[in-house]
Amino acid sequence: MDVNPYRLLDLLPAARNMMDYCQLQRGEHVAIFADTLIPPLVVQAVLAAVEERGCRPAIVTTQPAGLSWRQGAEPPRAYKAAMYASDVVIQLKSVEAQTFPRVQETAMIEHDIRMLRVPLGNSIEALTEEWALFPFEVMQLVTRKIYDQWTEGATTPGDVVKTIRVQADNGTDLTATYDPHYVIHTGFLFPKLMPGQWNQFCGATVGIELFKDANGTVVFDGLHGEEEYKLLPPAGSDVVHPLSEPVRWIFEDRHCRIEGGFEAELIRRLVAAGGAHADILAEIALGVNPKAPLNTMPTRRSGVTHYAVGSTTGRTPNPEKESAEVHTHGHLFKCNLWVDDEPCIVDGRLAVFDDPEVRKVAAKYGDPDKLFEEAPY
Amino acid sequence: MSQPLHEILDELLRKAVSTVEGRETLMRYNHTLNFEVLNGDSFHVEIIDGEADVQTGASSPRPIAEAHNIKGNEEVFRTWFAGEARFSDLIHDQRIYPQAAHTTKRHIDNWIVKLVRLGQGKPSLKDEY
Amino acid sequence: MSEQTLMELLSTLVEQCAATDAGKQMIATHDQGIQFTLLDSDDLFYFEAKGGQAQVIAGEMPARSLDDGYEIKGDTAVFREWFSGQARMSDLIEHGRLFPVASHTTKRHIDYWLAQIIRMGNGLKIPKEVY
Amino acid sequence: MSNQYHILDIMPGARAVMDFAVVKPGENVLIATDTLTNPMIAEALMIAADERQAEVTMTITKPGGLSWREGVDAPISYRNAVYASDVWIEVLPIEGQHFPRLQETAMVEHGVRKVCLFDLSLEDLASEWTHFPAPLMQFIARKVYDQWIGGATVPNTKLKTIRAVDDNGTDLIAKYDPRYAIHNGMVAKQLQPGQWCALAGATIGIELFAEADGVVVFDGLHGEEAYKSLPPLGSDVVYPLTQPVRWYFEDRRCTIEGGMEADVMKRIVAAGGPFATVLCEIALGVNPKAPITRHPTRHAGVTHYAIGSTAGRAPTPDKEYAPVHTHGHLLSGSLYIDGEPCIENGRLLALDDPEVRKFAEQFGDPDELLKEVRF
Repeated sequence: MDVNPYRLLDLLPAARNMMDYCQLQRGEHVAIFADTLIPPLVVQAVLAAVEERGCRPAIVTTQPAGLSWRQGAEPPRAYKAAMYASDVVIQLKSVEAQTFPRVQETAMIEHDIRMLRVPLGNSIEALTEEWALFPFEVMQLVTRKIYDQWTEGATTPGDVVKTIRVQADNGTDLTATYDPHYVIHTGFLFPKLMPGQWNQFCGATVGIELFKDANGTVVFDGLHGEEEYKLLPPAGSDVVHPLSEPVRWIFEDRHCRIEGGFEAELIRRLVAAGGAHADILAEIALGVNPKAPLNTMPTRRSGVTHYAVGSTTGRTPNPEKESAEVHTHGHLFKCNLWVDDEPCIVDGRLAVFDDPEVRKVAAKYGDPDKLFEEAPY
Repeated sequence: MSQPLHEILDELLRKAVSTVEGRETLMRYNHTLNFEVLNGDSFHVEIIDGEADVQTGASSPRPIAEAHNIKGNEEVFRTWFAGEARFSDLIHDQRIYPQAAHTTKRHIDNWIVKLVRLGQGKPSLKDEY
Repeated sequence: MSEQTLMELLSTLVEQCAATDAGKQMIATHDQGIQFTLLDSDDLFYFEAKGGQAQVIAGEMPARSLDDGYEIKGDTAVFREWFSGQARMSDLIEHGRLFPVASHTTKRHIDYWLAQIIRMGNGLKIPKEVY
Repeated sequence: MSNQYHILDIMPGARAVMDFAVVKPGENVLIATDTLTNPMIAEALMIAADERQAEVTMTITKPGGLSWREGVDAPISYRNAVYASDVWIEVLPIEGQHFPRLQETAMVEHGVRKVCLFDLSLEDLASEWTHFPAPLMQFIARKVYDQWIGGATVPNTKLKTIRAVDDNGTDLIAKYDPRYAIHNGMVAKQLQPGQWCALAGATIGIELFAEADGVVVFDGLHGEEAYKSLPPLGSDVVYPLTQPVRWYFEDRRCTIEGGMEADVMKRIVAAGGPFATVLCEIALGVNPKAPITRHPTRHAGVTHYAIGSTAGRAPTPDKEYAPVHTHGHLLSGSLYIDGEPCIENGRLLALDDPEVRKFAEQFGDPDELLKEVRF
């Protein structure tokens, strides 16, 4: 976009909200990592917000990283050292998964970092929209409630297996079983972000990234998360929506067959290059933000579910892990989702939005009906 | 004969709590950590209100919000406890296997890593410059 | 056991540094004589590196040009702290405890070189590699 | 200032930075900017480093404090990024405005090589003065340095005498220990780990004196944040002066005379304690193309002077310390070391040295390269 109609003041409310998401304490050292695709105005707004909290900011800019499931991306040494030295890292990214995964892991585990990831596409608008003002406290509680539902009854040690089922009118009906130890959250487990954790700005998700079994079909409304998708409409975003024709993943014993038009062909090519385990179900997840824009941030949107095949880098469950250098996504706007037959999404709406405890906390920030009302786009 | 792993961990935690930073760090969470030794004797530590209790065997089952399980071979745990390898590298090199999704227990990973390091008398890496 | 003299301590460090490939390479970076002047003692010694060989010699260094020679002043205890790896050269300079006899830019490359030789002699990694 | 430059116009200046830093493929290069840096300069430097196949990282922080005011620490994230780099390109709004402690540790302990860009505009990077060939500048600086330390040995260093004279009434004689003659990374053939240099801006100087007597009369002042509000606006250089500023030295200490500019200086010095009036610098520039109005201290034959002290290195435990290091400069005049001329009527004699002219041939016509641009 050539014309930028925004001023710093337009971006500051969202930038301040970022500070709430990482809970900055006065005097902390904060590194803002902005790749070369992030508009400078956005970087300045974040810098100003960090400064307002009495922290010591430094901005670090490099070229964008590779996608996390492609191995071997290493940042320059200065980038690493800056990250390790910080108390808090804020990552402004054009594509969500474009990180240096090894460095990030070391930073959090060995160097006590708290991290906030802010995927923005390359648009300034993203920060002027309502989704970017969603209160941390509400998002944390919503996420925790869902996480508790998805892990309910699990113990350590213990080998409880739970069942997740997704059904939608478009032909989707997928049932999978999972070890709840591998349920994933993004830094929203506690009212406070702890060293070693990262969270996603206004974009909590809850998901599973390892399955014992998966059978059935999922039919997508859109795809996301690949650099190649930026060329497809909407241009410049890694989201592809709408699709020229539906893309279907048909699972049998965890492995899937991909059907659809030219978008499906793109996925097939990615998967074909990924080795023997590239077609295994590797993720079912949902978003929790009712205001997240469906076109550009579908995976953050409450009640939207997303799915991946391949595997997830960084952690291996056991020595026999099935590893694939692929983790490719599709998403479904509206479905019903059950965990062990308990409803989690009912006709596209998160059941937890009607939880009395959640509504009580939401009331601190305004009318809960308004806060949980789904944005129309 | 080499010292059993649970004793090594116990000593590391004792040394850690002999420092102010160690005591503060230990207070950070209440959590049980199971160390599942794939080719040896498993052990666990229960940390409650800043008190650490290391025992042999597996802990009794806890809700997963309160407990974590880390799997690996005996020699890998030794390498880590001896300060010869970093936990994050062992995960990356697929020699140690935290039984959790890659985000879920990272704060606990960071916590035990920090406690082990304090027990080894190593400064936090931030201060090395 | 009696404590090593400063000169012996530095000699040992130089030897230990020269025992590794990286250390040898580091020593070979410059030819330089460095006079160590103790403010609280009459002991004098100097470090001499030439053609990749380094040694520590008692007494006053033979006079040479400013390019080839350098002098560092300080108390015995300060040098000991530095040589034993308990303090960094740059901190000692900053705190006004170690006095390089040169303007603040002229010998900084030599300071780095010497700091590294001592660090490597102590078996410490160059901080760049710690991360 | 409206932006009339395209990135292509300033790329030669950005490439010159990589020449001064001697950037090699695979090296980690940090482009350190602050919130006052023109973003296009940052872009150009990143491209130039990338051209050299370096690993590039760019940082932005708030500007540091002036180096002789104590206590300014960099954010830790930035500090460690510097330590981890092979080459550190520091873009500064004012020459001394940086993080001195960080600099010292980075160079001495981590072997970083640094190139500074002091208050360089797009125009500077597009202009011929910043494209002055690095090896030629090194050669000239070395010639001057050799004269200033001529005959000195370690041990047994003897004091040398420097004298500055000009028709405007300047006549200053000072004695110095040549070990404290200062250069900025231009004495060796190429920048070494632990050294820094200024883009196209070598200087040779002395920052510690045994004696100083006489008078120096300035054409301009520079190097204080407070000067930015005096003409030319936005630059830390004050030139021309409404009336001459004079420093009278007796036994190394000076009294300051002059008009309103002298008053600003007197206030700075008054806050600096008992050693704030001690002569602590005589230096010269070597670049015949540096713009006299904005970068006088870099211009060949321009001398600059400071009182107070220099942060970072104490010569002895009894060092006279002042948290002041304030400058004036003299555009023309003559300068002698032990009676031998170094500058004659504003002309840096090293520029006419046959060896320098011969060396310059590899970069173009020596007459053109070494011709002064006096504006």
